[in-house]
Amino acid sequence: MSSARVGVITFPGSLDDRDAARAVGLAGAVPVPLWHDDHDLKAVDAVVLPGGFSYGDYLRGGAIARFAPVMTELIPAARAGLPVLGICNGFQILCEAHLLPGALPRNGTLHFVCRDQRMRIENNSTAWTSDYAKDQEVVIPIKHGEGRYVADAATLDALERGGLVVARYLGENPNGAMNDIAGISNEAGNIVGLMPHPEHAVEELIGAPGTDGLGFFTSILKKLVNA
Amino acid sequence: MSTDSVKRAEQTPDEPQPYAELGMKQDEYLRVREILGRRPTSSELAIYSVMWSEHCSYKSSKVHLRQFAAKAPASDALLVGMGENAGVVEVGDGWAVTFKIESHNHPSYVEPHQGAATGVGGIVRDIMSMGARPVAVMDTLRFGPADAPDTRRVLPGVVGGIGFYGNCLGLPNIGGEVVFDDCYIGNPLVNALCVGVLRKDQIKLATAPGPGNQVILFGARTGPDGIGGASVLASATFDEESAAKRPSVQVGDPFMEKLLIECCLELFAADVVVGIQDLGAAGVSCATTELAAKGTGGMTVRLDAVPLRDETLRPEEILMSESQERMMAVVTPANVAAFMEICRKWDVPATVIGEVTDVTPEEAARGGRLIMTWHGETIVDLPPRTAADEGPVYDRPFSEPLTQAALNEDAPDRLARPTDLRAALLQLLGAPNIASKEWVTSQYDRYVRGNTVLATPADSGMIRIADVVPGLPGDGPGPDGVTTRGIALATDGNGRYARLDPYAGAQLALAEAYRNVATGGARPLAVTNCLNFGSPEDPEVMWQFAEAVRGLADACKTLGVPVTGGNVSFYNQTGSTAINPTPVVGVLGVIDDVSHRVRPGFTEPGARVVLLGETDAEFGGSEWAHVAHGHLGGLPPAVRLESERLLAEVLVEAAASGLLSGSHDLSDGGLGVALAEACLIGGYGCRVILPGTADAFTELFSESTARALVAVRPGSWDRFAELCAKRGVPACALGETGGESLVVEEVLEIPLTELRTTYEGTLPAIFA
Amino acid sequence: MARVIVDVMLKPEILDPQGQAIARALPRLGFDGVTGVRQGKRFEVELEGPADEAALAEVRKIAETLLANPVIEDFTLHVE
Amino acid sequence: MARVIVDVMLKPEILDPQGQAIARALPRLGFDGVTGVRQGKRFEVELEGPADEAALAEVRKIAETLLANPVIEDFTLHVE
Ligand SMILES: Nc1ncnc2c1ncn2[C@@H]1O[C@H](COP(=O)(O)OP(=O)(O)O)[C@@H](O)[C@H]1O
Ligand SMILES: [Mg+2]
Repeated sequence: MSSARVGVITFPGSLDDRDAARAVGLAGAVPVPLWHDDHDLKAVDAVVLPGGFSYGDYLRGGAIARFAPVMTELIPAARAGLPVLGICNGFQILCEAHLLPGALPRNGTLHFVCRDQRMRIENNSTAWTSDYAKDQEVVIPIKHGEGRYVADAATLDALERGGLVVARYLGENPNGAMNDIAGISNEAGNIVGLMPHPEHAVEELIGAPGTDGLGFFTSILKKLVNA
Repeated sequence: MSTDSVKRAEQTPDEPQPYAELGMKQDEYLRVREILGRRPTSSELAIYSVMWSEHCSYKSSKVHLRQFAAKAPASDALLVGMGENAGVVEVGDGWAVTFKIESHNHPSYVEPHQGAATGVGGIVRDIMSMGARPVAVMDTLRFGPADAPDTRRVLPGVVGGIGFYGNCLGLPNIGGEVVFDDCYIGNPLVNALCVGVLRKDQIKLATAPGPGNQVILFGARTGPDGIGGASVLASATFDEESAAKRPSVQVGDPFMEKLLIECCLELFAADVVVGIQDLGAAGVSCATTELAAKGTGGMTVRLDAVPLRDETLRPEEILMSESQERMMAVVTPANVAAFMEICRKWDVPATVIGEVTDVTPEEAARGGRLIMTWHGETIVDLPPRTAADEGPVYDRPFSEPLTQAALNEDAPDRLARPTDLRAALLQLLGAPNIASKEWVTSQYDRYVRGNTVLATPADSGMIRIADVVPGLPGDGPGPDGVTTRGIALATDGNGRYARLDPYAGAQLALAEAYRNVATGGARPLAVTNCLNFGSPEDPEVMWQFAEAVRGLADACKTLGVPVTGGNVSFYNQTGSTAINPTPVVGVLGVIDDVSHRVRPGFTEPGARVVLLGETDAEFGGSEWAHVAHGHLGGLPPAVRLESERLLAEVLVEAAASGLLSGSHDLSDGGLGVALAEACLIGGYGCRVILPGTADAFTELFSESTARALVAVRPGSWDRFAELCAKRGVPACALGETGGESLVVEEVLEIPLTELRTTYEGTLPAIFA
Repeated sequence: MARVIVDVMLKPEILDPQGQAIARALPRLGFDGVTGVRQGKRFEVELEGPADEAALAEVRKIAETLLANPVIEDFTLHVE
Repeated sequence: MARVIVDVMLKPEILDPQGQAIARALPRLGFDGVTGVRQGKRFEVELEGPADEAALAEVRKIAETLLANPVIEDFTLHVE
């Protein structure tokens, strides 16, 4: 095991925090629990914002969580280059906090959808995707009711031209996301937001078939170790 | 506005009281007066009326349910049996599992979304109150015909509600049922199951020992939820204005429930809880009387201390409120501060509302003493055991329905057999009861918590009990949390079979759930059940109920799996027409190493397709008779418990030895449907020859029980055949997996694409 | 072309977890002085014709049957 | 004690699948004459004190930062 420390934030209503910690651990890094109410990132080397329904998400996914005390530490740190992965609710929080552009309103189908989704990793130069081949096809579960990525035309254009679309749905678009976008990154590549749940595809036996999600966690480990 | 205090009740003995409006019979009311030696206060009347209701007291079912304990097979695994919030069984390595199923039928008809959502919330709190971490939920649903207009209102609402609550709560949904039948129009069934795990030495019970211990109410504030009845009291005893409309519908807050779960687990880990009880039906009335009854018998409660969402609530309403997401704990004075600190961490409001008291021997003999005050006045002074344990018990008359004999004589033999078996199979495969339920299950998170080994569309759900996160402690305290074990769960119930023969029908439900658990490789261990019936006041319904309970108790004994708990739902009827008797049975199994689990369906090419068990011509209550002829008559398939037991042994041992790459049980629709499903689920076709012991129609569609379809790994056949022979389980090799079609030689050939279109198209076409 | 607004709110006696979650968050965000929040829905219904009696009656019916769940919600209606 | 209403609607250019689903269902239910429906949120914010300038400014800030997501939503505010 390496000594790279990856924090996983628990908000009230976070659900996949333990799953994210497990994935971090399986990849060989040290998972460090972080608490929403602490102004303390415990000097971690990277942070995962896990899936779930922070504060119930009754208003909008991530709308309240972005104001948590831990976020007032995380936001400047992320801007300064700390690697951050937002999964599902974590992606929503990153958008609400304006660390990533766009928004994730209700699915076009109006239904929550849980399924093993085929997608393509289009950008393998981020901190979280370097272990994938460019344009590698993977199967990773999605499970969300609010995941339809939207942004204005200029933002979309900037994302596409900057190669900032990290993952794109293949086959039927599950939620009506613009340009089939499943995940994006910032320009520096340290902040990645994803609707799919790579932490549910890290063990053969458990969750989705295969281990296609593990690459997100091994990528960051490699980056931290080589840093 | 005056409060109906004990003093006032003593002074006004003849004041008329609205007991009938509260659903109490006159003799029940008189019994309360006798217990108290005076008329009850309106608050006391509220308590007795809810505690003695059918729902809380099981007054019509108790005399029958006793058989579950009386006939229970000896089981070393049973740690907590019937009578607690949920039963607990030991599963090895120091781990225990608690599980229970409960109905929320009527609320789900009135308001499908919230009714179903709060059904999930309620059963989850039952599991929490045993000291366990809830780890998965299941839902078993019954609706009117899929294309009936009301089904289009009810089903999407119910499914949305279950998904909303379970997903937001973070519990994977690992299985359930969706069944359509005319008899459920106007009376859908929504039964929710929850399973939790705990270290075996950490079981919590609903009890209030230790005089001086504090009674703490925590979780959501109390509002005017589900207290239609209480407004009767308010208006009868007080003025018009307090007769304000009170909703009969409760709204769930899964976020609050999630906080409650984490908060409770931290409270348990800190060892600051002496006794705990969830607040379900009958809310504070139930929690206080039951906690007191199981403790010293003594308790005082300051009802005005209960935190309210609506300050106008009267004491009677507080007592009857069914506000969700509340729990009650008994805590030693020394631990109150630590308790409150943990609640604060999780943002869970908590309030001391009372204290456990000593009782004199005389008081104990009367059933203890529960005193409640309201702004200084005593409004309740009753022996809690009389409310919680000593309710009325009815041995209601029962008699076989007059139509039963004619129903049983109307055997399906007379029905025209199909000439085109290919078309017949496609028709069955696309029928709403058989067709893919993905439209429903894709709305449920089945992966959260990261321990899901099997979920939809497997025959049983399977969960890894505890995992160790590298670098983080296990879910259980200490390194001894390590285990490779898993638990499997399946629920089944066939109302048509039970209608034809309730005794056999209940046994068949058990047999199927038992078989489903074994199919995944788990050893069946214990049983829960939810008995959905019409009105117990109808002797013919009561006969169905008595027969079903007797059948289930007998079968549990034969199979060696004890009933650990369950729930009874009566009055499922529209006018005088009752639903088909629908005993739903849940079976819990254990697998020693989850990596030995067997996946459903044909998951690799070149495996040998083997049919286990014996096939007779059995079409009574079958899906074929239902779909092709709309017919229900004759007798259900024969119950073969000994064969089920041997079959399960074969399946479990074959799984543990790694001989199987796929496995699927035979049930509705028989071998034909099982073959098609195994192809679609696993992704490989197959080429088979029917055994030829009967005609092709019978071999494809009969619903004989104690059968399964397995895919034996290449090279494993000899060992597998030996394993079957040793137990005398008939094993017939039908052919091999592979290819892009389902081929039954000389009978039919259907490409998987066509099967898939038929199988997956039905529900979206109706509900999307 | 007229626009009718339908406001749908949970009945006052029904628990509003959404509003509660917001109200609880406000002090943490440094907002005081708010004693409660309730969250409901707002529908903008565009009519082909004018918002006359008949049209309003029709929208009221739509509100009753589709936009609001009368078991737990109340609605009000006004022309914009 | 005053009540301020905050109405939040998706920006016109953002697809509103909920409104669309309702609009699509209407003809099937026998309602004609509706050309479009949009669904938004309505918040009732109860103030401790009066709805004076300062209080309104505070509610506006709550709306901006929390109740509405400016990337996709617009809001309006009025005292009831
Ligand atoms: N069909 C049944 N079979 C076995 N036990 C049952 C059945 N119905 C109810 N019980 C048991 O009776 C007790 C009381 O049931 P219930 O009132 O549903 O409990 P709770 O109030 O905790 O939900 C429980 O222990 C429950 O398991
Ligand atoms: Mg209980």
